[in-house]
Amino acid sequence: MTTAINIPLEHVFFLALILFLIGAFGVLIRRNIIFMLLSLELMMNACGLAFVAAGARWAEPDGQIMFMFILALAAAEVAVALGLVVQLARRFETLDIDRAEELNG
Amino acid sequence: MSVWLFYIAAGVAITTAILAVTRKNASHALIYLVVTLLSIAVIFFLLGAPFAAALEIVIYAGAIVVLFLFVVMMLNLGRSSVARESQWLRPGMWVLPAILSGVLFVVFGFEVLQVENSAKIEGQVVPPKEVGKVLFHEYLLGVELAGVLLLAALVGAFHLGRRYLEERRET
Amino acid sequence: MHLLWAIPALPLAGFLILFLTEGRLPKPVVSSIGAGSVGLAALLTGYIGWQFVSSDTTEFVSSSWTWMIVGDLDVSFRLWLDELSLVMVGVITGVGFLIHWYATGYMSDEEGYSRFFCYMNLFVFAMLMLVMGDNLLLLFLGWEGVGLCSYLLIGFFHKIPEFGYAARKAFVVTRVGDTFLIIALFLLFHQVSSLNIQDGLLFARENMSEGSTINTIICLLLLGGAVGKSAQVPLQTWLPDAMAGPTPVSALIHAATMVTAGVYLIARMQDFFLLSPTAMLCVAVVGLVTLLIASFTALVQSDIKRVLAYSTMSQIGYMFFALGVGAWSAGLFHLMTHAFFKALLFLASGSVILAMHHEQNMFKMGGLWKKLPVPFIGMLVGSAALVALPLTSGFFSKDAILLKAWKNDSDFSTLFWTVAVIAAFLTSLYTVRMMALTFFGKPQSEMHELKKESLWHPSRIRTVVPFALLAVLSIAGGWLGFEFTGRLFDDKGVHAELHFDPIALLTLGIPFAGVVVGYFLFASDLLDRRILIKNRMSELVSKFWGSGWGFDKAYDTMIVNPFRFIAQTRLNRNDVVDLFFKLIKFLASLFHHILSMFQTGHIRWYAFTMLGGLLLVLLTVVWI
Amino acid sequence: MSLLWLIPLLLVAGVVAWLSERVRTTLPNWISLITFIVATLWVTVVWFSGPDTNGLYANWVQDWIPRFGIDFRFEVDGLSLMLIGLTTFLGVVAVVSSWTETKTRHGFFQFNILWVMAGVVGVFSAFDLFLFFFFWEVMLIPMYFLIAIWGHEDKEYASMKFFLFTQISGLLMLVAIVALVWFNASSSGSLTFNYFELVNADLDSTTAKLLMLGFFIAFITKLPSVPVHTWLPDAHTQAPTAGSVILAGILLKTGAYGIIRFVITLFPDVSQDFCVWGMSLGVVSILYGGYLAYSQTDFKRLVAYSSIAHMGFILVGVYSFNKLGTQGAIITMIAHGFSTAALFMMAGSLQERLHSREMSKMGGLWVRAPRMGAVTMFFVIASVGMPGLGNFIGEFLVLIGAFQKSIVLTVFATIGIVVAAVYGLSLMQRSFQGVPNPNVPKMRDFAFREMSVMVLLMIALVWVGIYPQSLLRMSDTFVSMLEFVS
Repeated sequence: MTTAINIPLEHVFFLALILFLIGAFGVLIRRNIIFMLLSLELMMNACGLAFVAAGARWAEPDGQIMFMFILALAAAEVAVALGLVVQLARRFETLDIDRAEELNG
Repeated sequence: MSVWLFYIAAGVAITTAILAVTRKNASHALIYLVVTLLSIAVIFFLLGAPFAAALEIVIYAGAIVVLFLFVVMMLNLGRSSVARESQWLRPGMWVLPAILSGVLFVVFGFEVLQVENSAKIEGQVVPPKEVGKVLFHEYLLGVELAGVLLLAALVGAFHLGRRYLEERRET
Repeated sequence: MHLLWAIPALPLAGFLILFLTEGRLPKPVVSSIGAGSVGLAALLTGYIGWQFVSSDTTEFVSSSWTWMIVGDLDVSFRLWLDELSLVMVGVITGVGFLIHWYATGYMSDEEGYSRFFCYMNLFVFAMLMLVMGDNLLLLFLGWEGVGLCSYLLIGFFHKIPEFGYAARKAFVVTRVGDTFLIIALFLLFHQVSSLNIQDGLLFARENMSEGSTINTIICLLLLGGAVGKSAQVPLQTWLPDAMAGPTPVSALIHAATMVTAGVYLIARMQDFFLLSPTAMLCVAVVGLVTLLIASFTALVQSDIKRVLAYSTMSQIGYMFFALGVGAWSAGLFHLMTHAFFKALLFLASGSVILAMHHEQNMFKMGGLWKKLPVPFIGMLVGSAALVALPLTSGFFSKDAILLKAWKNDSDFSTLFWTVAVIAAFLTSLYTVRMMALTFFGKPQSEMHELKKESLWHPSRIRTVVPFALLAVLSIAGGWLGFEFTGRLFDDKGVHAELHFDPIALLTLGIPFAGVVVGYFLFASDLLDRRILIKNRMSELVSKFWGSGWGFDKAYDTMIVNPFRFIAQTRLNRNDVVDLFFKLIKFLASLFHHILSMFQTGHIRWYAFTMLGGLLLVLLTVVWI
Repeated sequence: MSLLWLIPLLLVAGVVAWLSERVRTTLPNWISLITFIVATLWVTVVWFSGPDTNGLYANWVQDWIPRFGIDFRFEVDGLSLMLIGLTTFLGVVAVVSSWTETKTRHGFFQFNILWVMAGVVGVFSAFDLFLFFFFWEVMLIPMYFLIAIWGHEDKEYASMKFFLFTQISGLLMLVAIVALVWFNASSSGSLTFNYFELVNADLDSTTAKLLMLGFFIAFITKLPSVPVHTWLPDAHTQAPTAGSVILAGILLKTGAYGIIRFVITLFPDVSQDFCVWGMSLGVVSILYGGYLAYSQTDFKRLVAYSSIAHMGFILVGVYSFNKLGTQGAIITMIAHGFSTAALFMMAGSLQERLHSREMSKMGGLWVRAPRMGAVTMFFVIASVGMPGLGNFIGEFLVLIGAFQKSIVLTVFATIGIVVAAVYGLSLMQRSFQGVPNPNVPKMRDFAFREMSVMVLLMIALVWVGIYPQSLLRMSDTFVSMLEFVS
């Protein structure tokens, strides 16, 4: 069975790249931690897209499996990160990530 | 037809992604993100990965983004936060990240174009059954590790949340 | 089976009892243990000595357990008694007992009565081990042991820092000598593969040629050890300071026994020295130089004990001189007689000092002969023996030495003899001076109120009896000596003959000359002594002599002060080597600080650098 | 029952002591004390019951990780038994000396002491290099805790320094061990950590030299010798009394033991060539340690530097490559264990009473506490090298052995004896003699608890001093086995 499309691999990679960079750009410009996390999700999705595309190129399931691992990672990350967000909001009464710079050396 | 569908989905994904990272209202941004994710799901489907597409919708768009929304609502990020966001998003801050992203785009793109004999994706469907077989044979260790990771995240999230509750009770 | 082992065991037992009871015993018990153990040892020595003399054997041996056997090294706790040891053991236990007895009175008012006798008994034990050990390691045990006791007893009044300093000085200076001795032991072992004395002597007789270098080196090293212990030039500086100890200690350790250990050592290793003319010459020269320096120094001292200390040094110089010129028997004979009369002199001076509120300056005494008749008589007899008036013990021994020196067929014999005679003259001079300042003339200060009941009172029996016995020995000891020393060495001993050649008459006359000159100089009013004192030249000379010819000062400037400087200034208290490791630590923390500057806590900055890093990696991959 | 049960005994006793703190705070002390007394008696019984036909007092072999040729391989010969006896005996001393010193966490304190000792016993009896390394580390960690938790004012610095020095040098040894095993495996074809097989390893001389240096540096760091000695004064000074006693009395000996047991036997030829360097390092340690000891004003630090000087004698003895020197080094190990343990205990007692180790705050203490004075005098004299006491025997044998090898170096080492007299007596003068310090109006003298231990140590030193043959006999089998090129 096939959907019978014919897309060059590079195009999908470019799409993944663009999405990744948009995510990265988002991480860099936002001070609100919610938006940073959101951008991170976007970046992870881009990675997953690249994996799936590479898997599809060879018609092998490995790409999808990698995507699933990324999914697990993202779920775990979001759970902990949002827990931290809640803590941050309570302790500093802001979501400004620049205010939480106690980790400096 | 399917090819066009791909490019349309790609366009929607890019547009909504840009919108998602630049919104000032968190709820709006999240909705745009959902649209991005749905577009990516479409692409997955087109690429012959229906299982991944389903997971994208169910878990990403369904579970994770909803989790975000819960937190946003819990923290009550309403109008006042929108004003604060516009204060934070000064144009000066965009320059350096934009340059860096641009350079990265050029370098990455150059790399991608280096791939010789670039093949086309023919959209051969890899059904969930096959994915499952490989997942639970060759990647069994990975599954276990992912399980451990999720457990750790569960414990961590629980811990963070519980302390919050306890301390609030004291005050 | 004879009781040889019991001789050292008795004082050791005394020491152990006194040590373990921690001074809780009442004084009479302490006295009887302290003095009694040595007394018993003396009686036993007499008994064994009589046995020995009347038997045909050349030695008594008493073996006990093995000390250690490693490879060739095989040493045991084995006691060896021959004529030489017997003389020494007799002196140690006999004179030792008398001094202990005297000390029971002398020390009765002092703190640490039990501690004193504890140390004294340990000393007697160690000294006995020194002279009775059949191997050099046992000798070394005694050698170090007496050094330790000397240290402990000099610093007996440990509250006074100067005394502590004197004690440490004594210990360290003699230890320098001991280092020579132990290196000599190493070398001997290297050559002989045994530390047994008799094995060594046999080896020397059979395998060494006369004048062999290695033998000379061994002898010189042994001499180094002897010089340290016997306070000879150049390691003599500790002895005068050692007078800080209680007077019985000075009498026993720093006059009669320990300081003569060097003489014993050389006599014991006779066969080695006989093969090395160079070493013999060195021994003689060391003795002579010490003799002269010490005599001159004694002439200008004001402290009565220091006079006696320098006198001891000079008399031991005589002994070394005797050994050096081959007068072995005479040297040992002089050792014995010197032990008698010098012990007497010290004990008598001790009584005087106690009577004068611990005043030791002779210029503050004077006219004491009426008030302190017993010490006076003791001192008089001792002095007579010291200046070698005829028919006293000192006369016989000194005469024998001088005679032998004259007859010695070395190139320097005349010179040696002349110097020795001059020194004999000086001896009478300073002795007369001491007597004159102390007992004659006008009293210069008040005396202690003498209470009849105080134990140290000069007329108490425990003071008088040791005095009397020592006085008898000082006079008659000479006659005793012929019997003992006759069998010591192959040089036919000392003979009680009177010579009537000019040399003999000269040696006979010198002491008298000294006494007469001394009388005019120090006792009579015929000569104005102020001429001597006022003279600028004599002032300088007396200052130089008085400081012991500047040895102390030289050592202080050359060795002690530089060492102290590098050690005690904060120059290196924290160890330069540590600087290297501190440098490592410094570098590590420097890098830490540099790296931690990157850790700003800004998450977006981290993200930015991560992306930058990614870019760098990519660029590297692309272009390389 | 094999003596090797001592190791589990100590480990279990450690855990029990830790837990027993919940019952009563003094209970851990008692458990620890009784354990060490039992262990000492045990060693004594084994000692007198004599070795088996192979000359061993205990041995036990069991597979551990067969894939890498790692076994549990324990053997106790005369040398090991002597050192194990020293360990258990000093265990008693350490526990008694710190009976009242710890104010917090008594249980954990005793746990650490017992575990250090277990590690040391393991080090002294392991004949599998991996196992040896394992115990080497086991003894390190509890020691670190002892210094870091119960130490004095500068404990963090000292404990970290101690840890880093020993850890880094231990790492070097591990590398050397693995490399040795590797080279042996590639030449003989069997992968094994067994000491008895590695002794016969066929190495070319450059490799052997490098591997030997790896072991050597690890061991001289522990010993310690100049120039890697600088951890010792800090660690000793800051450690609690029990820690100092164990550190000086036993832990330093593991370094010496390592050199004698491993460096010399695994690399005999290279070590022969190395002997001048080994002896020179020893001589430098003697003189430099003595000189720095004299410079100190801190009682404990002075004793610590004197340890460096004494350990120098061990190096000189071992590298003189003859029976005399080696036996001398072994006796020095034992005797130094006794004398220095006592001096550190004295330092601890003084600190407990005066809350200071500065000798400028002492002076004339003999008047206040004559027993302490006499005891200190005894041990100072012992460490100065008085014949009739243990240290002299060791030093004498070392020097007479070294003399056969190098006269010049021996003469320099002998000068060390004079230096020892200088700093030893100055210690005595500055603390116990002289004018009584008016700031110390009274001071509690030694009571039964302290005195009993001190008397035991004195007896031990006198015993080593006048009947060393009993010890020499024990180590003779091992020393005779060493192949000395005469």
